[in-house]
Amino acid sequence: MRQVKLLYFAWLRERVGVSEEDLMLPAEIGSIGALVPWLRARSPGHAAAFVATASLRCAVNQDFATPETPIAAGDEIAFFPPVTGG
Amino acid sequence: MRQVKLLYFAWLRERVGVSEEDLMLPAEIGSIGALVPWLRARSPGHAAAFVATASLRCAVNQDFATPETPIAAGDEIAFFPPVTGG
Amino acid sequence: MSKIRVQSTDFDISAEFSALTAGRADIGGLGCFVGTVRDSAKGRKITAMTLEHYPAMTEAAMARIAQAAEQRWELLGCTLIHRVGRLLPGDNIVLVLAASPHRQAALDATGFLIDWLKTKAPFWKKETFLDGAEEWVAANEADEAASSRWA
Amino acid sequence: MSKIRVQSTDFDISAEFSALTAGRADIGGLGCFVGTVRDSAKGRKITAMTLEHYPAMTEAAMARIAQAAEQRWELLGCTLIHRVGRLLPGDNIVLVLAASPHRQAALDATGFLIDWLKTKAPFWKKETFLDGAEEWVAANEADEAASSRWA
Repeated sequence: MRQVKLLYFAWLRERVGVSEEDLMLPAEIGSIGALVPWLRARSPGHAAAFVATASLRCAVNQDFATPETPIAAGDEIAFFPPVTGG
Repeated sequence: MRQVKLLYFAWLRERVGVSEEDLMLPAEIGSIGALVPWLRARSPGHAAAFVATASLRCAVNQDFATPETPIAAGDEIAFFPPVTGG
Repeated sequence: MSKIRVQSTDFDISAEFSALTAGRADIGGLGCFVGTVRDSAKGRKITAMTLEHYPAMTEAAMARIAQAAEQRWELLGCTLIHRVGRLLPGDNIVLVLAASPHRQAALDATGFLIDWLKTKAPFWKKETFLDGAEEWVAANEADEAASSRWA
Repeated sequence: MSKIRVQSTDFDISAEFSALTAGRADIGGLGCFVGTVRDSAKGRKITAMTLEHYPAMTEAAMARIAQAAEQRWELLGCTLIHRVGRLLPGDNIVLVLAASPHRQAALDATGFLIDWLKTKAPFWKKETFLDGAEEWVAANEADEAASSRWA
């Protein structure tokens, strides 16, 4: 088990219902690609937030991540929609 | 004979020695291309100003002109080097 | 040489020009872009625009992209200011300034930086419409394409 | 919708932004370019820059090019201010502002207008060097090429 911090922004945050949560991940959740279906099963809010993976973006420790990005204890993992600044 | 106003700018003005002059053109000087050699013969200053036609630009009545541009009585004809604004 | 700010307050364009150019005479050109809140989107009236961001990521990412621009073009400095929070139509959202000895470098760097802010910086806009409805702005494919020109 | 000025006095960048945007909320982006006097050219120190122009031609030509830009891009207004007379290193020379609902149009129009001012507007620069020598600036082939991109 490894503890990580999850952050949610924009409509992902609104659907999950919280802006952040500290979670203990089972050992088999080793990458972002494995984390997403695991998160989806946590609550109806999570399921609604993670419904459309095509419009999902992720950063691990403030750097953009891909499904292959590995997860380590203490990571800050943020999920958000495509950015719309500027 | 037609009267026209000649204007000179930048180093053309400095070489000719005046910023403008009113001239009577002989009937055979019908275009800018014919005017340049005629001007060159007017004075050593004119000859020095019109030495390098590749770096000469001309406007007739405030519009860019070419050697083929015809000349009419009352025209304002300006000669200057390539522009360097901005 | 870059100045990076994320702030809820407005910025003063002249003050930012002055700060970038103060005491120096080696600049030939300054490129600038200011993004502002439009009062309509897709034919609907907007009454407010709310900007959210990811604070831990934003300024670090903005500093990195400013550095990338300074390596790519001959820049003498650049300024990136992005506002967050609730804004009204006509309000400034974002300021990009790029100073260079050369006009084209200043203009190209300005375009690069605003394209990057639009497509890579972790900001999200929510529009409030006249009837009170709120909608998160969808990412613009044209913006993504503009950014990929710089890849 | 365009504001054209040739003047010996400096311009106030914020005031020009405000004048262009005052009372309207349909602008999404403002592109801006400011050209300034550099203190050196080809490795030699410059102490002053003197700008001459052809008054009867300048403002009419600037108004025409602003109109051309407004036909080519979706502009909500533009401002062109060019200074003449004797300027010092660090002084502002030229200001271009272009306002549009869209970022790319604002940036493209700004680039178009400054390229045009550099290559087609009847202004001439003379540089004064540290030793008192004065030389007219030669036209830059790169500038001519930049302008031809818009042909």
